[in-house]
Amino acid sequence: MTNLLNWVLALPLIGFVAVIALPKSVARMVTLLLSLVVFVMSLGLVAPFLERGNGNWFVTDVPWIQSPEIRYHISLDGLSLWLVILSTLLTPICVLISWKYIDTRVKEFHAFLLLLEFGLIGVFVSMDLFLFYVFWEVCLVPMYFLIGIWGHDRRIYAAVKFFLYTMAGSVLMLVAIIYLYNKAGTFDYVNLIDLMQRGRLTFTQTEQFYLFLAFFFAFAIKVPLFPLHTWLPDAHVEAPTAGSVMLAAVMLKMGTYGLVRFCVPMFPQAARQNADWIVTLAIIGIIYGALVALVQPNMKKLVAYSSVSHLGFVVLGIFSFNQQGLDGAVYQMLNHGISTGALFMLVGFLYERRHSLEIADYGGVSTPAPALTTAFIVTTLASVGLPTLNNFVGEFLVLQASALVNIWWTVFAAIGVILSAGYMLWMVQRTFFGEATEDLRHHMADLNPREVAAIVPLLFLMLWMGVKTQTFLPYISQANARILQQSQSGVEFRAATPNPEAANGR
Amino acid sequence: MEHASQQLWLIPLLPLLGFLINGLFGRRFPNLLVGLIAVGTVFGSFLWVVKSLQALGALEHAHVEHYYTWLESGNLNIGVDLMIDRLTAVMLLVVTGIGTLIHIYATGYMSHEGGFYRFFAYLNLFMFFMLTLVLGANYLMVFVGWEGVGLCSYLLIGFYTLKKSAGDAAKKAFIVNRIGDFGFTLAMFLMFVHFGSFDFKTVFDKVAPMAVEQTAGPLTWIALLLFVGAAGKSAQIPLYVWLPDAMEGPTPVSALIHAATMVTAGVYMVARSSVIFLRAPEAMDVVAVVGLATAVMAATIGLAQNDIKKVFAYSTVSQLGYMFLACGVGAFSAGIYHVVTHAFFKALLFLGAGSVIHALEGEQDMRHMGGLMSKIPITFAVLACAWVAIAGVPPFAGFYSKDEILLAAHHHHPWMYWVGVATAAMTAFYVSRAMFMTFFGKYRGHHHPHESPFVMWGPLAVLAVLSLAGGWYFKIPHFLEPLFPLAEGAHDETLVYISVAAGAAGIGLAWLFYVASPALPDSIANSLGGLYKLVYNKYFVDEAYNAAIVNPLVNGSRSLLWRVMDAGVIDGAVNGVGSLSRSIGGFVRLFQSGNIRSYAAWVTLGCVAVLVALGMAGGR
Amino acid sequence: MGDNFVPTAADMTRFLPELILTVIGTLIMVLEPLTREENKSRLGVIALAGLVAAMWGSAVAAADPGTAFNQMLIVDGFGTFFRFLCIGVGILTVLASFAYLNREHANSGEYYALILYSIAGQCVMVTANELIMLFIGLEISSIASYVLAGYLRDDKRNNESALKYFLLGSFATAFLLYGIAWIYGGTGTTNLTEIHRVLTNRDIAPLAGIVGTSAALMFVGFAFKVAAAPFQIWAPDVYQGAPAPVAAFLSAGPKAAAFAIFLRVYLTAFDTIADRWQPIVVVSALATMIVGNFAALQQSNIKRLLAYSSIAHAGYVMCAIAAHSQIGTQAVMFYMVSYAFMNVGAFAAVTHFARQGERYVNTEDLAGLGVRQPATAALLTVFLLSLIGVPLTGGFFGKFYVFKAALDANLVWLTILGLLNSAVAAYYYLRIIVVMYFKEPGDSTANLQPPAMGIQAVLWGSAAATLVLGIFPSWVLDYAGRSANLVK
Amino acid sequence: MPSAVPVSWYLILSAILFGLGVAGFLFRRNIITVFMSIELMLNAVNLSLVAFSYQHNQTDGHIFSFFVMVVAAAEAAVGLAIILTVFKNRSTLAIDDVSSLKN
Repeated sequence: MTNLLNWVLALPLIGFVAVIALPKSVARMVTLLLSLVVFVMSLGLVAPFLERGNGNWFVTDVPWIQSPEIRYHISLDGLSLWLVILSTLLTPICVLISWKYIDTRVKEFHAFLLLLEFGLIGVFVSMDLFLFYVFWEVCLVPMYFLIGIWGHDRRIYAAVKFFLYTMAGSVLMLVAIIYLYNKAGTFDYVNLIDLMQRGRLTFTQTEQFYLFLAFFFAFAIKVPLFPLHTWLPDAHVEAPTAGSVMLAAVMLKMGTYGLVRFCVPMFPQAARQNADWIVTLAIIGIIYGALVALVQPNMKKLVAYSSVSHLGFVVLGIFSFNQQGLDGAVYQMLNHGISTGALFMLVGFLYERRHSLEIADYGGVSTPAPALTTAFIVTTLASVGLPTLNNFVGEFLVLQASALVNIWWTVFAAIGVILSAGYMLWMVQRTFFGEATEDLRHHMADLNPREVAAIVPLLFLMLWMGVKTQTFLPYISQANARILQQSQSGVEFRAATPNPEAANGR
Repeated sequence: MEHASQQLWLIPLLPLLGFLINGLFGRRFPNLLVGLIAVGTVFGSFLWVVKSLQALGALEHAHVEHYYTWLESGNLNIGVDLMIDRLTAVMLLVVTGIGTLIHIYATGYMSHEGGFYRFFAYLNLFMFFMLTLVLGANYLMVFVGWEGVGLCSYLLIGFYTLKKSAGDAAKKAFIVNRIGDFGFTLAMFLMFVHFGSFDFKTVFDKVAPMAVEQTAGPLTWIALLLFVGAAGKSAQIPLYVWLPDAMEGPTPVSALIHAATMVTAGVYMVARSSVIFLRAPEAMDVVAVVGLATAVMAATIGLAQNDIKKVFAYSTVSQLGYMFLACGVGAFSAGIYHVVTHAFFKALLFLGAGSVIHALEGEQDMRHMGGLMSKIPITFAVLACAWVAIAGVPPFAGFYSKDEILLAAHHHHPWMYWVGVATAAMTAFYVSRAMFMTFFGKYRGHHHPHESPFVMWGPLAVLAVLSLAGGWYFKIPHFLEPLFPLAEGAHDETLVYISVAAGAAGIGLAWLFYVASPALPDSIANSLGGLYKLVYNKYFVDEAYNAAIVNPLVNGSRSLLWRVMDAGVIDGAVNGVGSLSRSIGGFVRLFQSGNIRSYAAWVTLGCVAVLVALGMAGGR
Repeated sequence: MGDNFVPTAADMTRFLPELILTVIGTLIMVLEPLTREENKSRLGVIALAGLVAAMWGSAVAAADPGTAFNQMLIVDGFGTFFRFLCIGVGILTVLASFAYLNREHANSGEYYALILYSIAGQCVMVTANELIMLFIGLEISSIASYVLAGYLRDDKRNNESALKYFLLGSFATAFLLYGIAWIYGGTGTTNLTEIHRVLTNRDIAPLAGIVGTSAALMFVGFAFKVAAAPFQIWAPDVYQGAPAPVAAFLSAGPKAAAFAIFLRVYLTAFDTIADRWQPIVVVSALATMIVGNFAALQQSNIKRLLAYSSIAHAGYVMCAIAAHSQIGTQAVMFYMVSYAFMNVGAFAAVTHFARQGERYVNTEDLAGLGVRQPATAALLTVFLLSLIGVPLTGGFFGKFYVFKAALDANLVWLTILGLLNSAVAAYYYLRIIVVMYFKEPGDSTANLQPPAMGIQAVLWGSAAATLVLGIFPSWVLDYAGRSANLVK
Repeated sequence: MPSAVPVSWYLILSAILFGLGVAGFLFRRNIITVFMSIELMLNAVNLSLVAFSYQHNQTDGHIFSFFVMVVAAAEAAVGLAIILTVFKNRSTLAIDDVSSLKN
């Protein structure tokens, strides 16, 4: 337990217990301080990457259960590094934005928030499939409660739908994990990859196909990939602001992370053979999500559908199977986390003032609340992929990657970029411009310092990630290069008679 | 790099600084300070441009400066690189020079408006992106500027946030530009696929040895897609619809962004990519035809507009069409030449119009003007300079560049020349019409016109001088010769006379209609009936777009995708699984009748089944 | 038989838990008329002491493993494991019963005595090495539980529950008995090891049809007791009608014992015809899971819901039996432990809020429990999450091991369908959580007293055990693993 | 005793008795009769046990049948008590009337 990663992982859990044990009055403060401490500590995780370059750092590998052998094996590489930091960054921000919003069962709320953080970090650092699955499911419970207790009118439907949808996917993944274990005798990711690399562990085509499918299905639901996305709008609309933020910013990334971490390197052949229809679904999702977002009268729903669209890019990038694609996809995960997280946060600010999520109830907000408007517009612009802001980088890389494989993919996916401007700006216009009603003016205070503190870090990151990509991208790149190399060597090894279709990735 | 670093980054950065200062703290500053910062930073850029150009001398080769790596992934490497060559130099001078003048003008024009600081912050931000666009040494940097100016255009068109029409126009501009950018980005992706780089130098070096494509190949596709981008930004058919609406923005914005600088970015980009275009003749033809068609169509619409800014807006579209015609026929330098002269006279026209509007406290409808010559004489004087320049009266600015273009067109295809001449006549007509309706005859409005302050007409005077002498003084085509070799061919004097005569005819006709016998236009309009209506209503293009694209998209998304597909089919399936499960449950529960004998019957049946399966199976 | 008809000391040691349970049970019956009404719960304390002593007895017996009474009983790891389990369930039941009996004014020694007898019967079952003992243990356990199910004589629901349980239970037992007769007829012995020996020996093995018929008839009996489809049909009515603590007991203790003998008989005596009974178990497992889970979807009565849930869980366990392997046995053992804790815990919570006359047994009656009694609600949530199979709970590892065993035996489709079933199951468990936490507090929880001591003990103890099993499963699993190979 | 009657006859008789018991359970409506049907089934089993025991020349089966009888007696005691309480509460012995717990 001496290394930093263990502490970053353990502190939220300790916090969870502490918040339950401590009196209600201090719950907020304790959570805020603790999550800030975790955030600061998590920044320290970058150190070995700076000093020694890419690799698996902070490895802890101790046995947990003897039979079947399950190990507490965690480590951090360039792929998970920023996702962990994203989680630790957003948790204190979520405490801030819930300061006034959450006024019932404050203690439970913060406890669940910390439990969620614990689960999320765990998902990103687990190097043992079983451990990964455990954390994967652990995330489910706090989010279920966050939506169900503090959500809006249809929260129960949304919470249950969220839980069941995810559960349906993850049980299949569990089957695949057990199958892998029965076949390989280990749950350890590093071991598994190693065995596959050395040809000690091989699958028949059918085996690989079904295993891939089982993992893919679980991840695709989480992403969510069209047509498995319908839980998302409901969950987002009904969740409290902090829930939406965590859900959009980090939880959806569990799915895409899983695709990169597991689906691509472990089942390279199947991944390539199935790339066509997966990419088709991703592209349908991009356009479909954008079109449906275009006509949403409800802000949160609009942002939720925009997530469907944005995450289509991530999937497209992953299944392009090249460096730019994976880099773009991972970068886009972070981008989406920052900008959509911020969007939900800002929509939450509006809701706190006006108690409505219907765009029609707004109009002219820019007059009484210029700072809020500015923040919203900047975030919107990031979201529509304006260069110099973060999303552009990810989308650009993904589209470039897909162009290297099949230019038609790019053509259709890029239509989504056009549409994104449509729905986002339309919402901005209807919400912020025009004449404000007297009633609206009365309710619409501008951002207060607490809200500024919550949003400014994200705005800053949007710009930074758009301009100085070299702060983040090299680590991601190196990790992806390794995954790509693992995935490629896997294909070469197994493809005794090279399948021309699989070879060129189409 | 033969030359030492010129710190080119300072050129865009100064306006950015202005943006940051005004944007963050401007609200607390007095207007004067805000204005000083805004104008000062842009003027600083201008000075730095001049200084750099002096230091760089003749600019025989491009001067490139690399600052840091922006994006690196696999073999994709994009640097934050800036570059100056002769083309850039021209554009830089136009942008910073005219930019400075318009900034000065705006301090006067906007002095009574709310959000003064915000306006200048946006304007400075625009300068930053525009300069990035011009200075960028790879396509991606250009694209950054490209999108950035689009953003600023969006913000400035929608500057009057309380006006719904302004918001709509802004959104429209952004989205239509996005459609163009779609082409631009695809072109870039293809470029990387084929050449593995976005750097101008690398790409062009790889393209240069390639043969001219006789049938559509990658170069043609890249060129066409680039042109789609250019058509979006430079308002060409079919993406021109946003520019007339963009006049919702404050007039200095119209002058700077929607006349002098941003809208010419497309021309700049096509000229910049001339190496590619020259090897894709089919794409060149498309460019030429689209340019010409735009020129004609916009000119006809301009004939019948009553809003003074709309007239000039359609004029801008038309003139941009000319520039593309030039590029399309291979006369890139003529195109850039026209960019420069057009920047002079169109900025002047808009600013002058702004001065008129300012004088009339916001009135834009020409039917409510008239007879202003005596009331605002300075404005009239400067506008008259622009008038002669755009009408192609020799030896003023417009004459030179238009002449170059028409000659090149004739060289390419004579019919293009004749259409161009007709357009020139129309151009002369509608500008003259605007002038006559505004300044001649009797005053038809009810405001009390007053002349603009010096900060406003001062810049106008400078532009007036440039409009008059700019064409003759700046021999752009010669300056650009290292980049764009001049087309050989005899300089046919007759063609020049014909075009000048056409211009003169246009002016004369306008005089006849609007000064000599003002009743004539109405009767002609009546006699033309449907045709007039068509032109007056801009060929119903907006309506057609709405009916053919926007409405089907929105309604289809709402009713088909959202309500039917998402809520109905997909969620229906999901909920269907739920209700199916419940019905299965309900069915299963039916067996639980509560009756002991029926339970026993089930046990017995189960027993028989197991017996059959196990006992009998084993008996075989 | 003649010379060692008198039991030896070793025989008695190996029979110690049953002796203790019977003696204490009888003692309670004797003390019952001598105890005043208000002191009756002291008899419960005696019963608790008896159960603890029985546990000690099991440990003593386990220290000297081997057969007793001419190989009629066998004390091995497997048997001891289930002895501990059944006695543990008894302890939890007794603890949960104090409050129930007090509030129904039905405190009497018989109740405790019957529980002890029933457990004694279960202990006989799980250590039976011989079909006669098996039958006798089963009947001891059953007859006691018939009475327990109808414990409140004047309660119509109790009556009906008891009657159904009794009639159908006896009916099924008759099939079992008939099966025993046939295998005895076929092999000439009732000793499981002997039967196995005869069946593996081609020369003396009876007709396959006789063995099959016998296995089928016995399957009816066992499947009935564990409530596996299509013989699950009695369980919902009986659990719903029986007093809540008794339902807790029935769904954990007798069921565990029944699974134990199911395994012992089918993995020893009928091991040779495994390839014939395996498909039937697979089908039965699948049907059980589907019936249990889907029927539970529409239940509003929590007791009935938990009854269907217990059917579904039996289905999961059947998957491991279908695996027909040592790790399958191990998985069953682990599953039954974790299931006992989470299910008894859940029933204890039901006992608590049902109140006198069990008036509040609908899911809706839990509205607002999360606010009114956060601790109780949280503990019930732990049980429900465990029943769903969320990681870090015992239920998760139970499912994990069960399906791992099934997958190991190449029962891929069974595994997939089983796990999908568990996703369906999540729905109805979640609904209870929904009502507790997401619904506005209603009248039903307004005047709910805090849980009684005994129930508190059960709730906390079971929750702790559930979590421990979910975090350190090895503690139980390793023991199960070492015992599982003794069966074969 | 010479095997004048083959064992299989006993077994067939036993099976018939068992089947009659099952049929009785399924088709009779009086609880007491239903209960008696179960007794019939147990006795059918006893017959089998004794027959098998005789065939194997053992005493195990005989002994087993005594156990079965004992158990049956115990069951009868408990069962009749349960039936009595049911009758007390519902004043009916029709088995179909005891079906309030369902679905």
